[in-house]
Order: sequence, then C-alpha cells, then structure tokens
Amino acid sequence: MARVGVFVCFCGANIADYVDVPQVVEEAKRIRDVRFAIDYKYMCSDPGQQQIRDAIAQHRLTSIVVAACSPRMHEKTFRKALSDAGMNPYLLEVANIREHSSWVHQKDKKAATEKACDLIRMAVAKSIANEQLHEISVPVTKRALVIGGGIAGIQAALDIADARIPVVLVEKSPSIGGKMAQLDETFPTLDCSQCILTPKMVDVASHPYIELIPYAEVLELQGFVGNYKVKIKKKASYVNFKTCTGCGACWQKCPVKVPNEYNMGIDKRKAIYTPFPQAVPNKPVIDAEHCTMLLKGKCGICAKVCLPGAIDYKMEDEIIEREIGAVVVATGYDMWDPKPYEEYGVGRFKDIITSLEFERMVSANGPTNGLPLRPSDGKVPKNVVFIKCIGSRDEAKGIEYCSKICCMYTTKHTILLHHKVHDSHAYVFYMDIRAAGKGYEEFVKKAQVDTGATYLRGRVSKIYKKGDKLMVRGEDAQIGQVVEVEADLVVLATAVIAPKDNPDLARLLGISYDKYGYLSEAHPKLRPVETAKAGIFLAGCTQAPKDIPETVAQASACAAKVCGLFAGDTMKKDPMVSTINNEYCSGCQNCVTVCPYGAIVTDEVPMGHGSKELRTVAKINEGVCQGCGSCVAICRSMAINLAGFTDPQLINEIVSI
Amino acid sequence: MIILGTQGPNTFLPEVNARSGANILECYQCGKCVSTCPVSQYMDFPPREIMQMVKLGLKNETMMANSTWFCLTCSACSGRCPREIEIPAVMEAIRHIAIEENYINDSTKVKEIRTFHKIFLDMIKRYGRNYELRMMAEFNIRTRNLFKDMHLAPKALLKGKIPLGVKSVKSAKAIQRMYKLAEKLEKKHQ
Amino acid sequence: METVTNQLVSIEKPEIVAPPNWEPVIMGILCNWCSYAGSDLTGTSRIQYPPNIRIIRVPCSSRVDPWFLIKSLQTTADGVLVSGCHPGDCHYISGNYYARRRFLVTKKLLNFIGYHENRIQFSWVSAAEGPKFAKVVAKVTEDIKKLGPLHLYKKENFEK
Amino acid sequence: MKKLTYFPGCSAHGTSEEFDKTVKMVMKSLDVEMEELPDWNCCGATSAHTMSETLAYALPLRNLVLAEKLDNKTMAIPCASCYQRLKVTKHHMDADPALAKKINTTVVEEGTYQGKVDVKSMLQYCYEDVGLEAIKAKVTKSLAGMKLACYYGCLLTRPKNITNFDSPEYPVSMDQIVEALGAKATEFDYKTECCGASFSISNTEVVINLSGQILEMAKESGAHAIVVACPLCQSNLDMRQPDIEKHTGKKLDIPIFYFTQLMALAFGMPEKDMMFNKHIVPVEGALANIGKIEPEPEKIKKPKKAVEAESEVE
Repeated sequence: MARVGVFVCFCGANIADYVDVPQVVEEAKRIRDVRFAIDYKYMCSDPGQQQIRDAIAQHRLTSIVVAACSPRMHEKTFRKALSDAGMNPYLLEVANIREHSSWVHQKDKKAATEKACDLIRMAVAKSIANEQLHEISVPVTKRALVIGGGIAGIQAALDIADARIPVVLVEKSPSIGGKMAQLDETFPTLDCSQCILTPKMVDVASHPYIELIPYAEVLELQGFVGNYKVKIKKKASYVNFKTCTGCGACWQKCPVKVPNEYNMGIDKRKAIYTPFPQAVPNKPVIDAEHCTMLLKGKCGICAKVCLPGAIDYKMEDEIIEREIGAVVVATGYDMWDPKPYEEYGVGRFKDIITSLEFERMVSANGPTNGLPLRPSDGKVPKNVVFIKCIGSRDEAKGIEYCSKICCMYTTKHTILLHHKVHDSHAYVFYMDIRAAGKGYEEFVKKAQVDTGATYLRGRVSKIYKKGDKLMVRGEDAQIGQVVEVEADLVVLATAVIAPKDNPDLARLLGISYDKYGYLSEAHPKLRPVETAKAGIFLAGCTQAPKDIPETVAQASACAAKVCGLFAGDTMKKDPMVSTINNEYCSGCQNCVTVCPYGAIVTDEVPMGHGSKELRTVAKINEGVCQGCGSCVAICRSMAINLAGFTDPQLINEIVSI
Repeated sequence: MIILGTQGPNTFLPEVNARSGANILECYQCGKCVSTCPVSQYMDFPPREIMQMVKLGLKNETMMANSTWFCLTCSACSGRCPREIEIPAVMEAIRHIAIEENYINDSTKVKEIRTFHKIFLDMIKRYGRNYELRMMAEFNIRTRNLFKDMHLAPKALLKGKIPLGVKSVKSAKAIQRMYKLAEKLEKKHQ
Repeated sequence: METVTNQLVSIEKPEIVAPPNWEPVIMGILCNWCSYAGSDLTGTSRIQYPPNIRIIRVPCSSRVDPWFLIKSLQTTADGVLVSGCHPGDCHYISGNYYARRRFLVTKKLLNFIGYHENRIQFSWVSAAEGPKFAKVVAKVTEDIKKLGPLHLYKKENFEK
Repeated sequence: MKKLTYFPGCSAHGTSEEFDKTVKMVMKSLDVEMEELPDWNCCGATSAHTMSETLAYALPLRNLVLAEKLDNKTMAIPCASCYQRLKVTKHHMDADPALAKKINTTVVEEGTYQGKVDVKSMLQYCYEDVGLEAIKAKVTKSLAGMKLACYYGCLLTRPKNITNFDSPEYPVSMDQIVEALGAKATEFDYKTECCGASFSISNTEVVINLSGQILEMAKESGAHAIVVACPLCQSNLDMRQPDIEKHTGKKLDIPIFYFTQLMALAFGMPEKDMMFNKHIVPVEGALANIGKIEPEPEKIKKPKKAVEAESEVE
C-alpha cells in the first residue's frame, strides 16, 4: 500500500499569489494514497527540505511529491533530500505548479488552483508506480583527446597532463602554435606573442603525459562518455621524424617555392618546409601538392642532401586508433576574406591588406623584417588607414556578430605602427570602440594619446586610387562631415569566423553547431564549456570569437571538467535507461534500428529453461543508453521499459485526473 | 533643444516603416550612407540623421527637411548599407507623406525640384512622352529664370540636340485616363 | 441490414451537450529537452495561456506510444498535444523523426476508430520558444473547444 | 537571327538620337531584329516616383503590358533610366501580385500584366545575349590605341537584387566590350558614381559638381574619352562640360561616347552615321589616338609581395 507525501511550495508569492495553496493542500489530502500533505514558504530551503525528511520518517512515506517549480530547476535538490532521509531518491516526483500554473494563469486563480490540484494528482499517480533506481557505474578510460594545437589546445593539454592524465593532442598543420604564433605582440600589455607562447609549445613536446600527433586529423569517434574510440589520420609527412635531426639542409636546397601561409603569402616557403623557425615539432614535412618529386617524379634533391636519410617519398597516410574518455575541441578560427568589399577595391588595390598581413609585416620574424611596407612599391607608408568591422556587424556582406577582438588588435596596430614608423600617422575608422576587458580601455586611451591616431566614427564607403595614393572616404559622424583620407596603406580589420571544417567535425563528433559554424555549448551561461554530448568540451574560438585570456581561461576550464570526469575509476550515470524483458522479446530488432546510439545489440539466450537451442533477443548496453525511450515505443511486444518513464508511470498520470 | 519623453508614442516611425517596407530600427548609425550619397552635402540632414530623426519621432523636422527632395534614388546607399536598409524607399515614403499631408519646404531649391517634377509629369500627361525643350522652357518660365541655360541653347539647337517639335503618343488619351485612375487610387488609399 | 461503406463509424459523443461553462481538458505530452523547457520559459516569461492543458514530461517525443494518446481520449482528455524538438534539433539525434512518422499513422488509426483527427495535435517547440508554446496551447484549446466534449471534466463541478 | 522588342525612350527622339541610331545600326549588323514597342509611353522617370507611387508603377506597367502583346521574350532599353523604371516595376509586380492587380486597374484597356517579358538594358543585352565573341567577330577597324573610361552610372547595375547584372561597385561588362573592340579600358574608380541625373535642369549646381568629379577621375585614369550607356549621363557629362570647365577653371576636353557609337566605328560603318557632330565636346582629338599604340612599358620589377598561387621552380 502506497503512502505518498505531498509538499506544496508557496515559492514566496510566486505560487501563492495566483494559486490557493491551502486549498491545494486540502485537495491533496483527499487523494487516495496520500497520507500526508503540507505547505511551506520555500520548500527548497533547508527548513523546507527538513520538513520532507521529517515527514518521511514520521509517516513512513513510500513516495514523495513536491509541488513547486519546474523539475528542471530543483529535482536534484529534492532527490538529495530524499537520499539524506534514507529514501531512494528516484521515489520523488515534482509537480510543476509554478511555470505550468501560477505564472501562466495569473488572471484566473480558480483555474490555476484547479490545474495545480490536477498536476499534483498526476504526480501522485506517477509516484506510486515509481521504482527504486540506482545510479549506474561505467568504467572510464582516463585519456583525453585534444583537437587543435593553438593556444586553446595547448593550454588544455598542458593542464590535463599536469594532472597526470594522458593526453592525445591532434594538430592538422605541421606545427602547433596556431594563430597566436603568427602574432607579433599581444594586447593590452604588448607582450611578445612568441616569447610567451613558444615555451608552452616546447612544454607540450616534452611533456611525458602528452602524445603530440601533428599533421593529422580526426576521422571517426565512436562510443560514449568515458569510453570513446577515436580514429586519427596521420598525413604522410614524407620525413621520418625519428631520424630527422631538423638540420634544415633539405628546405635550404629545395628548389620549389610556394606562398608562405605562415606569412599570409607575403613571402615564399619551400615545398619541404617547417612552417616557422620555432615550430614544434621542429621537423620539416613535404607539401605533396607542390613537391615536383611527388607530383612528377623529378628532383629528389632533399633526399640527396639529407645526411640521416630521413626523407621517404613512399610514406603513406597512417591511421592511428586511441581509446579515450573525453574530448576537448579547440579548432580555433579563420579570418574572413574581405573580397565582397568591392567598393573598397579589395583585390584591385595592392595597398589594401588585412590586419593579419599587417601583423606579419610588423612581426620581428616577419617577411619584411618588422617594417610595414606597401605591397605595390615596397615603400614605407606614412598615412595608414585602419578600417574596423570588415565583415563583422555586416549582415549584407559578412556576418552579423561583433568579432570582439578587432577593436583591440587595431588599437595594438596603431601602436605597433607608431613604434616601427615614427613619422607615420594612423587613421582609424570605427563604429564603436568595444574595449570591455581588464586593462583594455586604458590601453585604448594610452594608444590614442601616445600615437595621436585620428579616430573617425563612421564606416568607410569607398576607396579609390589617385596617383599612387588610396583615397579613403567615409563620414565622420562626430562632425557630420564626409571626410577623405589620403592613404599610403589601408589595413582592414577582418572578422573572425568559424573554421570552415567545423560543421564536418561537429557531425563526426555528434555535437551541434550554430548558423555561423561555431560549435554549440550546452548552455550559453551555465555550461559554456560543455557540449550537449557528455564528455565533449569546447575551448577557444571554435565556440565563439574571443581573445587570448578568455581562450586560456576556457581551455583551463575544459581541463578542470576533464579532470572532474576522470576523478574516479568509474563514472556515475543517470539510471534512466531502458531495460529488456527477455521473456517478451521476440527478437524483431526494431529497437536496434531506432536506437540513435547503437546501444542495443543482439544476444542469444536459450529457448527455454535448460534448453540448448538458442533464440535471438535484444540486449541493452546501459553505459551507452541515453534514455530517449525510442525503443520502448517501437517495441511491439512491450518487452522494453524505460526506467523513470515506464508505461505504468505514464499511464497512471494520464488516467489520474 | 529637443525634449524627449513628452510626446507620447512615436507613430511616425511605424508609418514610415510600413510605407517603405524597411525597418529603420535596424539602423546603427554607421554613416556609410552619408559618405556614399552623392548629394548628402546638399541635404539639411544626411540619410543617417534622417533615420535617427524618424526613430526619435521628429515628424515635422523630417518632413520639412530638404533631404528627401535631394535624394536621386541612385540606390548607392542601400547597396552598401550593412544592415540592408532600403534607404531610397524610406526617403520616398517620407516624401510621399510630405506631399499628401502638405508639408511644404519653401526653399528655392526644393521649390524648383518640385516644379521640375510637376512640369515633367504634366508633359507626360499631355503628350505621353517628354519633350526636353518644351520642358526647359516651361521650367524657366515657372521659376522666373528666363535665361537659365540659355547659353547652351544655340549650340544645342544647332546640333539638333533638342528637337523643336512636339508629337504626342497615339493614345495620349490612354495616358490621361491612367492619370485619373491613378489619382483616384491614391485618394482611396489615404 | 445496413451495407458496410467506407464511412467510418464515429465514436465522438454528440449526445454529450456541453454545458455553457464547459472547458476541455488537454493532455500535453512534452519532450524534456525542447518543449518542456520551452513551456518552462513561457512560465518564466509570464506569458499567459488557457489553463486547459495538463502537462506530462517524457524524455523525448519518440517515447510517446500511440497507446498513450488513445488512452487519454478514452479516459480523461478531450484532446492531446504532443510536442517535441524541431526537426534536426532532437537532443537524441533522431527521435523526433520517429515520433513524426508514428504520429501520422496514429492520426489514421484515430480516424479509423472514430475520433476526429484534430483531437491529437503535434507541434515543434524549442527551448527558446516560450511565446510559441503559449500560441500552440491557445490554438489547440480553441480547436478542441470547437470539437466539443468527449468527457465532462469532473462531472461534480457541473452537477453543483 | 535574334529578335527583341525595342523600347527607345523619350530621349531617343531628342538628346540621344545618336544612341538610338547607332543601336539600330549595330544590332542590325549583329543579326538582331529589333521591333519597336508600338505606342510606347514615357516611363515617368524620376519625376513619377518622386511625386506619386501609383504613377511610378502605372506608367512603366503600361509599357510592360504592351510588350507582352509582341512575341519577343526580351525587351531591351538603351536608356538606363527607362530601363531601371521598367525593371523595378517588373520586379515589384512579379513579387507582389496584389500590387500588380491594383496598379493594373489603371491600364485595364491595354490588358492584364502577366510577367512574360524580360527587361534588359541594351548593354546587358549586348553583353549577355549577343556576347563578346560575336562582337569581336564584327570588328574590322580596331580601336587599338584608344584608352577609355567606362562609365555605367547609378542605374544599370543597381539595385543588385533587381538588376541582377554585373557588379554594382565595379562593373566590367562595358570594359570588356570596348576591349573586344580593341580599345583599352582604364582603371576608373568612378564607374558607378552618380552624375546628378535629373537635377540637370532643376539643380544644375549639383550636376556640375558630381559630373565634374567623374570627368576629373576619368582624366586621371588616363582615358582619352568616356564611354556611357545612358542618355542622361551622356548629356550631363557632355553638355555640361563647358560649364564644368568654367566652374573649375580646368580644361577637360574629354568627349563622351555611347558604347554603340564605338561599336559602329569599330565595325567599320560610315563615320557620319555616328552623328559625332551632335557632341558638344569635339571627338576628333580622342579618335586621333586610334592606331597610336604605345610601346609596352618596361616590366616593372615585381614588388616584394608577389603572391602566386602556383609554385614556380627556380
């Protein structure tokens, strides 16, 4: 005989103002099987929970109904109260009389009260059919996969590895370092980017808990949280890293020149190359798309000059498999291509460059020895116009959102320009200056005062050529006048966009992405590093544009999440999973087809007791099952049930009012 | 000084939005239209400021501005607007409201522009087509500036640039009927 | 003897005359991740809607067995609303597609056994669509009101 | 043999007779049969849509309805302003059947609008339907030696979603046509800036300023002449040029050709048919450059930033 306790919450005035709570309690007392009903101002508060704990003992209750806010809010709180009272926490049901009644029927107290009573009747009916459930333990593979070797991936890998958890770090290019390795100095402190990044890169390479797999990409991910299997394709580098000493003889002698991606194509690299001098690992790879030996079978110079004989033209892609328990995705960002800005003559005028090109030019190890130069004639520019929001906040040509970092990096660029070319003058066309961050506004102020840069509020409408100058026309909205700046060089602060491969990667990992291609977090505020898929986390710009400190913070947060996940030898998991009654199972395998997780496999059981003949039945891997219930509804013989949402529970709810 | 918050709800903004099909609330005042507009320097308020004035509900000031009369509908602004606002449509909507509700900017320039358009339309009404010389002459008469562009006349006439004759369309009557029907249609919708 | 035609026999109950103050009961079966969250958002945004709906939470719209719908109509409800995630947004990857297909078949079955097919309705409401949930409930309530009662909700209310 | 409906527009019988005439000549030689739209009326130009929304649609609509009575699928229009009014009207009528029905009540007797006929500018027709190859094939007297700034004006390529032709910011179709004729198109950044359009009469000051900038930029680009595809642009740039020179005190002396005049010239047609005598700015100076081919300037040493997509072997 069931003995149900009902606890009705006032939620201050939130419920009590629109629902007659005392009447609800009276109604609840009249429901069959209800042995105890009471109200309280705040059920979720400690005294409120104490009432529940006391009543459980006093009235020997067999299930509990709390009528309060949405179960999505406080189900966990009340379950814990039950546990504390020595009761199985899954004997709790929550009747949502706030979101579903008091807040949405504020003009009709009678109807709201009546509805609240019905919701309680339903919860009581359901709770009677509740069963004692126990959390499921799943074994955990304590190894993490980090995808992407930019600052986000590096930070996450180091933090996880420092907790003595093995990390597999996969990077698609030949070296880790990402975009940060291309930067000269960083805002707002003007630290040298290389100086702060390269030690971390070296740490990654030498860390005993990190397995670095460069020049590789993830092909496949199978399994579930704590028990993933990943397939990684290691692209052929045609250089045996084990024997290569990194002497550089090969790329010095290589005759094939290719635009250098690291320097934004401003200079050239060879077909066998290390992306930049501080690359990690500092081993060259052969670019198969350009190497004449690989394309036409002619040349072979690098093999001739390589003393250790590390060049292997016959090397093939290699598939590596690893078992891992969690994934950190840190694939970074791309820069938007400003080609749609036809009114600026992008593509026609050589002296219009992007901010990353400018960054490479002013970089000490850059292609122009740290000087910004006009691409058209190689002269040092005097008047430099910086235009912000190129592609950002522009739904007509680019993307709607603010790229967040352009205001700050442009500020930095005005300073770098001032440092490198003392008699230069910077003009900055801006719409807003977004400098929310520690030390950012101060940095902007300092830059404006120190460099004397002219800030003009308005979007540039046209750039045209006059002689060898570029005329940049825009409105200065502060004075309400159209201005034209005679510029030697124009720098476009191009938008940050999601890597173009993100949607493919998201599908491969089974996580979602937004309309821009950024990977989606589980909750925009409270779960910003998790994805909706358990065990997969996001770090850095792959989730949304952000600056370096934020990226590093998010990467470390990912590491904390991974370490938390791996804290025990097994993982606790909700017991709301499907179970199969072999007696009824006809072996039709419809459930196998509908299960989106492949959690159902087939099994062989004896036909009858002691029989040697076997028949096929379905079998559920409760570690994999996520509890959607598709299999329950599809099962013709009603052999499957979903704990927490069984047929009796739901039918009880339906017929109870 | 303009005092805000005392005028009650802004009915001007929804009116302009509805007539133009644009949403002025999307304007974030970047000013790209102003430096794009070939005639913004001649306007009392350039397009960006007109947008803000509509947002503020300053109907009288917007209506009396010469801006919409100067708009050439060249569509350069809307082609470059990052928020894809149909600025020429907004200008047109404001102008049409001004005509219907008799807001008259009596600066010489606006008057001349209005006179020109009126003569042009009358010309079409009469003949179904436009005859430049007649139009220039009428414009000069109506604006009391008989000798405007006269220095061009001998050369233009000599070169046969501007024909002297006036020939109407066969069905000029059809055009006159159209004018009447159009006028009725517009009245009905006001 | 009447010839059997393809005319289905209706088990709608025209003999039950709705009293003037009759209000239908609608059973709302909502998936936990989208529609239930959406209905919570309707609440937190204080958007008002008719109080006729009684909400049952299920993990996914694919958990909904046609049996539940028919049982509801038989016992307590005048109409049922099933709501899940938008196509492509299912928390469980593909559950709502199964639900959609099953639902179409259920409508046919419903017709066959003699209920008006509008007694059960399906919608997509995401966790962000609080206002939409209110609209859906209002519309379903309106539709069911037009169809009239299957049951007189809590007869005693009317007997008094 | 291609066929099209020809809408000459009011200026064809007035200021831009030479455009009308050369269009007819050139099209004939390119094997295009042009059928003039019978009983066409004025499109209403800027004035109609300035003053009245209904008239702005009604006047062009009458022409669209009349055009549907002919068998041709395309109506080509030399005047950019007429083209734009008709194209915009067609766009709105097709997009909004209710509006079409409403406006149609003003031209009931002419018929009901069905949206059968496509509207193209003459430039677009030459570029898309005739094609550069066909044009090249007709050239008997190359214009080599001539440097030309191609000026498109506001209306031929804007608004982009309605015209669906070339780029609204830096179009190249006319450039490619004059290059097919053997001339060289200069890099000219004022291709689609406004010339002042209908303010020619009512607000001359604006035209002098705007057209003045265009002329100056064309001169700057090294062009001997400007090529246009619009009568209003031509008359503003040509007829107002003496005024502009007086205003700025700078001698410009840059003639304004219709692109069809140059086509006729390159096709070896008799020069008197091109009616160069109608131009205010004399054309002789510019035409004298034909045949004067400058030696290719020495290859300038490539700047440091040489970005080549393909690899090269040293």
